[in-house]
Amino acid sequence: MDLRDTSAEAAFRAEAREWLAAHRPDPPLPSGDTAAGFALHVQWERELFDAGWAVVSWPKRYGGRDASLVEWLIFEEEYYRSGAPQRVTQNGIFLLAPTLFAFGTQEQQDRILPRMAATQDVWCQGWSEPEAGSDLASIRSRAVRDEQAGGWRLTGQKTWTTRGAFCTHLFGLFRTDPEAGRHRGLTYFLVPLHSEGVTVRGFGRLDGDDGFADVFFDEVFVPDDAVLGGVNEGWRVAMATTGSERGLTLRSPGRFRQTARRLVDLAASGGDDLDARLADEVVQGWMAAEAYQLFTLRQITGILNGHEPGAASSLNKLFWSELDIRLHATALELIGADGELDGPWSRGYQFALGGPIYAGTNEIQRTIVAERLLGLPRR
Amino acid sequence: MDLRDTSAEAAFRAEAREWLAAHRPDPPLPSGDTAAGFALHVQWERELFDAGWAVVSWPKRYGGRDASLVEWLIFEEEYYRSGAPQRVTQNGIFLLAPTLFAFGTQEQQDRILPRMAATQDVWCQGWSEPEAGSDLASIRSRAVRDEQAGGWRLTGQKTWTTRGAFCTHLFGLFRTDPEAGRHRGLTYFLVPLHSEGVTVRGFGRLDGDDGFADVFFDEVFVPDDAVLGGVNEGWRVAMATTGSERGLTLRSPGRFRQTARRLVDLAASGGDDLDARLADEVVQGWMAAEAYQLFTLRQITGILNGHEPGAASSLNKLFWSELDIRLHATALELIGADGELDGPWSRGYQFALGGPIYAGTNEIQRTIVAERLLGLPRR
Amino acid sequence: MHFALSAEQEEFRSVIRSLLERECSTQVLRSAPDGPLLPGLWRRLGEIGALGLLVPEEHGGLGLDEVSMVAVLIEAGRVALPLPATEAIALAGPLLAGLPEHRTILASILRGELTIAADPATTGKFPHGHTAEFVLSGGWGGAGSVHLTPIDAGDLASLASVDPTRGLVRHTGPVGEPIADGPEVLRGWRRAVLGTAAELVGLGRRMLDMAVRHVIDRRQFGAPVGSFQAVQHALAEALVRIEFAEPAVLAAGYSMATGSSDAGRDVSMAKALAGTAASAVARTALQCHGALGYTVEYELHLFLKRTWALAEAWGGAGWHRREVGRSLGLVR
Amino acid sequence: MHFALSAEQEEFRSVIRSLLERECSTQVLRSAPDGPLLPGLWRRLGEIGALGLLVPEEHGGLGLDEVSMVAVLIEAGRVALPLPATEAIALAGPLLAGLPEHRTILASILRGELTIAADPATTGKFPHGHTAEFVLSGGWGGAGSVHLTPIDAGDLASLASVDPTRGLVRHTGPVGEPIADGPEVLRGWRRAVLGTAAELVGLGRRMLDMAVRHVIDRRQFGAPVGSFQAVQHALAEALVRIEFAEPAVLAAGYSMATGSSDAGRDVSMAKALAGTAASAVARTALQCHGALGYTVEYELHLFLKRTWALAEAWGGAGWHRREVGRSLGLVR
Repeated sequence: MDLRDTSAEAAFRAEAREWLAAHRPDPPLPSGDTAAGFALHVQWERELFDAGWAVVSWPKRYGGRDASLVEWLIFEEEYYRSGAPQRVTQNGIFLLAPTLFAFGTQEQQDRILPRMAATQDVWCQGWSEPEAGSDLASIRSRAVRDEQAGGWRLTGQKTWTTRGAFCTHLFGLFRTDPEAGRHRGLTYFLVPLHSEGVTVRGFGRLDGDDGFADVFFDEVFVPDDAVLGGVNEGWRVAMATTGSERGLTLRSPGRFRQTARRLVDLAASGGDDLDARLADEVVQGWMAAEAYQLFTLRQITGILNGHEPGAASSLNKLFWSELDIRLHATALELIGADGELDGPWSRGYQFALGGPIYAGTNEIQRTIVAERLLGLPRR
Repeated sequence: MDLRDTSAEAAFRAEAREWLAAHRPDPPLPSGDTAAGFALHVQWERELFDAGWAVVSWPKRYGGRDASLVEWLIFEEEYYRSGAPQRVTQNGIFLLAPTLFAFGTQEQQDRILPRMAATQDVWCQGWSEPEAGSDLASIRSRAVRDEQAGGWRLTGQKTWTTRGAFCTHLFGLFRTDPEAGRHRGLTYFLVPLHSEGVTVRGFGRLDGDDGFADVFFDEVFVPDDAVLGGVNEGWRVAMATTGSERGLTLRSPGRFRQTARRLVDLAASGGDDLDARLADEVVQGWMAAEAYQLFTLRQITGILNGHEPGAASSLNKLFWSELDIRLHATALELIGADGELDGPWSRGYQFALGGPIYAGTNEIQRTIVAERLLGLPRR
Repeated sequence: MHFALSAEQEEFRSVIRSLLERECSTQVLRSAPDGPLLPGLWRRLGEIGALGLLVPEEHGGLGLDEVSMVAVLIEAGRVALPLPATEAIALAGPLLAGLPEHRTILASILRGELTIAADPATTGKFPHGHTAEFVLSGGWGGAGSVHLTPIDAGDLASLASVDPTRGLVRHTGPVGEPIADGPEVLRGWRRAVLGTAAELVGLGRRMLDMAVRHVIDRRQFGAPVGSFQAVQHALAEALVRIEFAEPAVLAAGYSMATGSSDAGRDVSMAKALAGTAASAVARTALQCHGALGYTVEYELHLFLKRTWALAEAWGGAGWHRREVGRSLGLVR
Repeated sequence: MHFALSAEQEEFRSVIRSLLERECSTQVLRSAPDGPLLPGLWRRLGEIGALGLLVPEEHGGLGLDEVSMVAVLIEAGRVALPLPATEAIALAGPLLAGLPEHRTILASILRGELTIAADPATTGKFPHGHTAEFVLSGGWGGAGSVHLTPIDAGDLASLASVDPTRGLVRHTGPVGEPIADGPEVLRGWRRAVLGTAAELVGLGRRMLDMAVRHVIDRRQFGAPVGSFQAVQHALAEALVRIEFAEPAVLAAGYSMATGSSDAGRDVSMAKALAGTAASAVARTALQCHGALGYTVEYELHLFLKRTWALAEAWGGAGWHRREVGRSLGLVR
């Protein structure tokens, strides 16, 4: 057991910290979930890429640094610690990319990953449909084979697509075999949103930003190389992605530790007037963020030793989503009536409330934990 | 709206308070869930009866005072406020008696109620069986018709029977029609425990007292007048009783308000050292006890206006069981390491932990609330 | 002992409810703070006497008590009424009723021609600022004086609130004349706290109703979402929260109406219980709606946001629990 | 960064686990505090070196560190070992190791021939009093001195504990000689707190295992109880609790082993998280067992009661969270 940075890790950390301190946007960028904010975020992410920080864990040939998983975690930690913004590229880099590395052809990887790393393409996720939320397997959007054109025609609707109105590409599941049962007969497609027949309609999220979109497909043609991981193999391929989403890669501990530090500062700024009950709430939030960090370090050691987290990523999801709400709710209690004002804590609270819903509701995660980790019987 | 006592209610309250102040056991009795303690409790309950306080809401001819529901509540309030002990007769008086009043024949009422009121007979409840806990309808104990003898032969096992080792009689469900489905074919029987073929084995509850018993029936004969409410009608009859059990009559607010008062005193006894977090916990517990009182007053007004609480008694059960745990857990936190010592708070905590289990687990209650009060669909 | 509204109170509540259901749809709510239909709705509330329900009859009011006020403001909460009803009913009406020099203002309020805002902490930040002509400032915790300030005597700027239908503003300028002191201020504070608690109960009921309707209609995995135990139990707990908060709010109204010496404690308990109940129901309702509830196109967010704002307004749950603790001798 | 036990630590943990599973059945546990098989079990723990694991090799110990201690005491918690292992391993061994005059006592402890109790708050109330020959008193919070008191120099009376297997006593009599001061006391306190946290993690794991096994076996409504969503989700939450407490306990061991300046804070966090996690798991495990778990015939209660006792021993969760708050500058 050794929780210190190795000398290589320490050097990596120092380099990241120094670069971030010099380059992080100051004042902070506006929300990336509006058209104007998104453009500024793309600019920032390109700056990250140019300096080699966009995708540290990827191979050098795709714009990465071949960084280890531990170094990736260190970068995340330093990134959020510096006050740098949430990343509008996250769904591509943290959700699609791991799937591409696992299931993509060489051609797909070479074609897609460098543009993703450089924020030339920005990817959104097309899972949910009006009738398929928690019940992802009930997807109705379909892809019909077009033999003549050598590809597929996509028709249907995706919804609650985060930043769908601003992204250039979408990855998602479509039904290729309408005869096959729920989980079977789905295929994972990679779709440029400028394709003919695609209509995108942005709409408002809880916090007021146009962070959501409906994406309508009307006989949209995509060629065969838009299929990721094999026709009718979509469920298996997607499950690998959702594992990443709910677990480690989407929400690394650095983000919550930074929120916890801000919370401690907020509480300390009140001086001696701090109520002991609220002080205790702050301590509990801070400890939970530390516990998430330590859980993650142990998990990463396990991964390096060859243990895939699998269903354990549901533990991450349950923990970080509740943690994020707790940290923000405590901050709002500290702030009192002024918490009504639009600001980082009230915005952050609203954002945090989505945590138990997106990436598979916490109800779904608890069932996964019960059945797959504890071995409880299915109904 | 008038939350004050009427002058009649005030007089009743004063009389009860005065008598209880003069007669309540001091020092407090030992637990009634041991053989020695039970005997002392029986003595106390007979004293209550002699003074007309055992069953205030019953008709005078059975030993009551024809007290109104509000007066009953007042008596309960004063009873617990005086520091008088929990009642070992409760399952008879609060669970069986309402069912007898609703379903019993005149002969049954005349035969059973006066002896129950006078603590000549003490009744225990025979619901649970080893394979029938939450799933009460899966009862296996059976009653077979004995035409010749003009009665029934009971065979089977009841378990977790509170104070079964000390009681004289048992009421419970037995299967009279083995062909009928789960809820059908059950009959509600009234059984003297000195009958031939009954074997009772007391065993320890969490807190160490022999408060539980297995009751074994081996071809136990009971005559026809041991049937309450009709052959094969047991489920309907029992549901009336379980409604009482989980709701108002088993756990009136007075008991929890008294616990809350003791908690406030405990917290105040520490003086200025009281941590603000714990003070807040105490306040929350105290407020919850008051909220239970106010909920109950409103409920009783509804009952007096002709609205039976029905499934709403599940709300009572959920609330008082969580409240009781909360009050005791807060007290133990105040006490700290000394909470390990056997004492009223540690005993009370262990007792309270049974609350979400007995009288229908809280999981069952939440399902009842969801389906019957909120109208949510069954699976 | 009798814990229920009287037939007259029930009737009044029902009239208000019909009016609000008819004239305060979510479409009207979305148009706040300055939608074209809101002034008419305010006048209708005036016409049926709601805005002066605590004002003695000799001053043009209905002469009702705080129990009636609670009943009416629960209904206001149920539709998230985007108008300063608590300010008018609980605070302005009773405070102005004894003051002949402000007879005209009172009459305008009672007729529903004028709205008035409140800024108990005198921070210059308060809701309904763009539509109100006056603001009652001061009186936090029931202490100090309450002042009547004409809003156009100062400068006004919009503030971005979590709940845009509140019309939150920043007002700077001279404070107007004191109009109340001592026990009047204390009673006014308590009434406003209680009114807010009542609104929170109504909000909680509404959010729970919406969630129940949604999980009955919405199907996933081949069954209504509301048939899954996790959803059923979460909503059952939400009902417990509201069912055990509402009687405390009504009882606090009774304490005030009868001048109980425990009125302060009872009102604080009401606000604390109603605020935490409504906040908990808000979370459950959002979770039960899933992504749908997380959009502004659906209606739930309107009620969530009002709940968040009111839970901290007029003292949050922690503040009021400290008051209760003080009355129990646990907090100095 | 590498967050895992070494192969040697894993091996040692596994040896301890096998020994305890074999020799500390619930039957043995029920026989505590003075069952006939307990002295033999203590000697076996001595023989494999567990009792002196923190004692330097030159003093007859294994010279291991606090990470190994945590690994071993998690196993002790898993069987609710009714012997003062934390007292011997965390406190007595390291404190006596530097003291030539107490060489014989140390040797007897290390061989598992003698047990020693601890009374950090010097209240005269401590567990394992009937079987121990000495008690280490004082050192609460890491301050003051620790004294070595022969138990037979005073009077002893049994105290009824919620957990009868602890052998709680009241001891009155003269306090013995001081054997440690300053940083040694601070380290000893932290080690004992950490050891207790480790036991709580083991208890939590065990109760969760028992609940899972029960709900798989137990059928109601024609299905295993563990197939109902309410039960599944409650147990999932219990697993979350334990999974996120355990790393904090191991990491606090690492902090102590490496002499980190944050060791005090990390140990307090470990105790707070482990105590609340185990207490929460206890409630869930009891609820999942229903009436069966509420009987003393079934085994669950043995683990519940130990959990309640240890959650408050060596400072409860609230106490330790205040320590963390102090280190964050939030509490004075």
